Amino acid sequence: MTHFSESPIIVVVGRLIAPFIQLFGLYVIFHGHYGPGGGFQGGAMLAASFLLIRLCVGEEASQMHFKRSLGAPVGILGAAVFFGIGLVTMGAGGYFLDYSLLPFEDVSASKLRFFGILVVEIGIGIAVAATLVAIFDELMGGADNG
Amino acid sequence: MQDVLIYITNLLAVIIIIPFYRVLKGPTVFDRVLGVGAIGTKTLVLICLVGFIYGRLEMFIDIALAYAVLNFISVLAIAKYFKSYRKGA
Amino acid sequence: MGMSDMIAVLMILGGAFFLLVASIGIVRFPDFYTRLHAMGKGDTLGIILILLGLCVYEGFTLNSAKLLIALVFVGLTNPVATHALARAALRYGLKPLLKLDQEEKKPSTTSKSDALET
Amino acid sequence: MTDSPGTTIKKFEQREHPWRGVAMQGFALMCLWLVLSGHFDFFHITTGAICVGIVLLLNARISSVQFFQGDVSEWEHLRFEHLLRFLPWLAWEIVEGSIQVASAVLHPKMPIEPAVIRFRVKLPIVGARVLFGNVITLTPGTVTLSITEDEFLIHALRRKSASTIIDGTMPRWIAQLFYDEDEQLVTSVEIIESSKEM
Repeated sequence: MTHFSESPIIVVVGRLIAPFIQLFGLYVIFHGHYGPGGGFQGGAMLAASFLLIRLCVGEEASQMHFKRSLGAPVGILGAAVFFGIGLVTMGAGGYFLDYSLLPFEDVSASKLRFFGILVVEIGIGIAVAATLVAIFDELMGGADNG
Repeated sequence: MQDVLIYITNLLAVIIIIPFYRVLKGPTVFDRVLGVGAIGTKTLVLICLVGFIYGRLEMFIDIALAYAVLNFISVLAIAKYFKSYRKGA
Repeated sequence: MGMSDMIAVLMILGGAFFLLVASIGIVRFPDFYTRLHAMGKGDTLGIILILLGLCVYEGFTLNSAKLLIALVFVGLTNPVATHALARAALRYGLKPLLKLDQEEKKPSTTSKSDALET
Repeated sequence: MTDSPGTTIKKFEQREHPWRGVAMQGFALMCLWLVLSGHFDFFHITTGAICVGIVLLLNARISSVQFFQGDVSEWEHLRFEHLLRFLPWLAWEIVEGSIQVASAVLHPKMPIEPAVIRFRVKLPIVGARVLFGNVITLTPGTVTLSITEDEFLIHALRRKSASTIIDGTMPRWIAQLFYDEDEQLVTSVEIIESSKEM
């Protein structure tokens, strides 16, 4: 038990609903085909849940949730997924992000397109979430101590 | 039924304007934030009603949920900012 | 128009009424802490009633389950947001206008809340 | 901390099923996914299960940390059969509270006599205090201003509107959600009616 000055209402409810917001963000990423949404919006919702935890329990305790130092590397990883798939399709002789040219032999073009878009959306989502959290951390600059 | 919903949506669009008085007039920053929060929660309902009228509720309800989440977090963030502002000053 | 439609319209109208009252309250109440009452109660009940009315109109479908999720979310977070604002204002040093202050007919604007005016 | 809540906390120190909270959270998350998704084929359910796993892993550490004594394990003590009786009462209280605010707003003279009330309440569970704070905000005429330990500071539109809190009926409703309680729950009530006394 750590000594803590924040109101229990905010801490308890914030930690209670943060997982649900994360799941909602993942849902938006995975269902970009059917409705509004996709990588960017889902990533923003994911970032919102991380920021909620940071606001509720303070900078120090939220390191257990999403580390400050993870922001930039995970953002780069997400961008790398996006560009990796794009460059692979270019290497196979097509345009950037021409999903039907992904190098899997026995999969139909429409399936390739579906999963290609999905993986790219996930990459964008991770990149957006991590970058937004990194921007928030950079803006707070360690000035906030809970 | 559709007509009734359209009338209520128009009514809500008028209701949303009223808290703007608080946002513009103040007198304190917290009054302004309160007004913004009140407008946000009403917007959530308005989005749902518009989705109903267009018959695409499953799409608009996602937008409304995202809006509710962002509204809640923004109010918390502003409250947090003014709490720590005094500590620093 | 069936029975359930009538109930739905009545609930939506009731919700709109409470939203209207909350809006007027936010404008009319004399100080910040009393305005919180309008936000914490009137708004919450108004939204809950309108979403429930839409649920009744929609019937037993997946969409009404989604509406229920939105309802639970708003019902849970609106009081928390109200409390967060109240706590922030209290910590900032914003003094509430209480009964005896009203009787003295003095404005309770302290130097702190003057500094807040922008 | 005069009437130390330590004695009552002992009731909940043993956690027979530490996994129960995680299982409940996972179940709730899976339900949310199924409702949101609306596609019940193999692919979407599998992705849902994977996403729920990711979310549970991400939140495993933060939700096992205790920021207040016993705030992690206590939701397992919620008694659902009491919740069914509690919710209609809460719904009625919300409606009553809104009608009171509406009558105060629409009355031309606006009959309010705001007061700040400070009191201690004996609810040893943090979850109960959180619920109590939210219920205070939703019920007639009162808004929670701050909670420190077991001391509540509330703002009331009228002195009368806080009467159900002071005489202990409302805290008893909350306490009964978690355990049977027959003692006097609210102590050292202090009513402040002038902002100079704050």
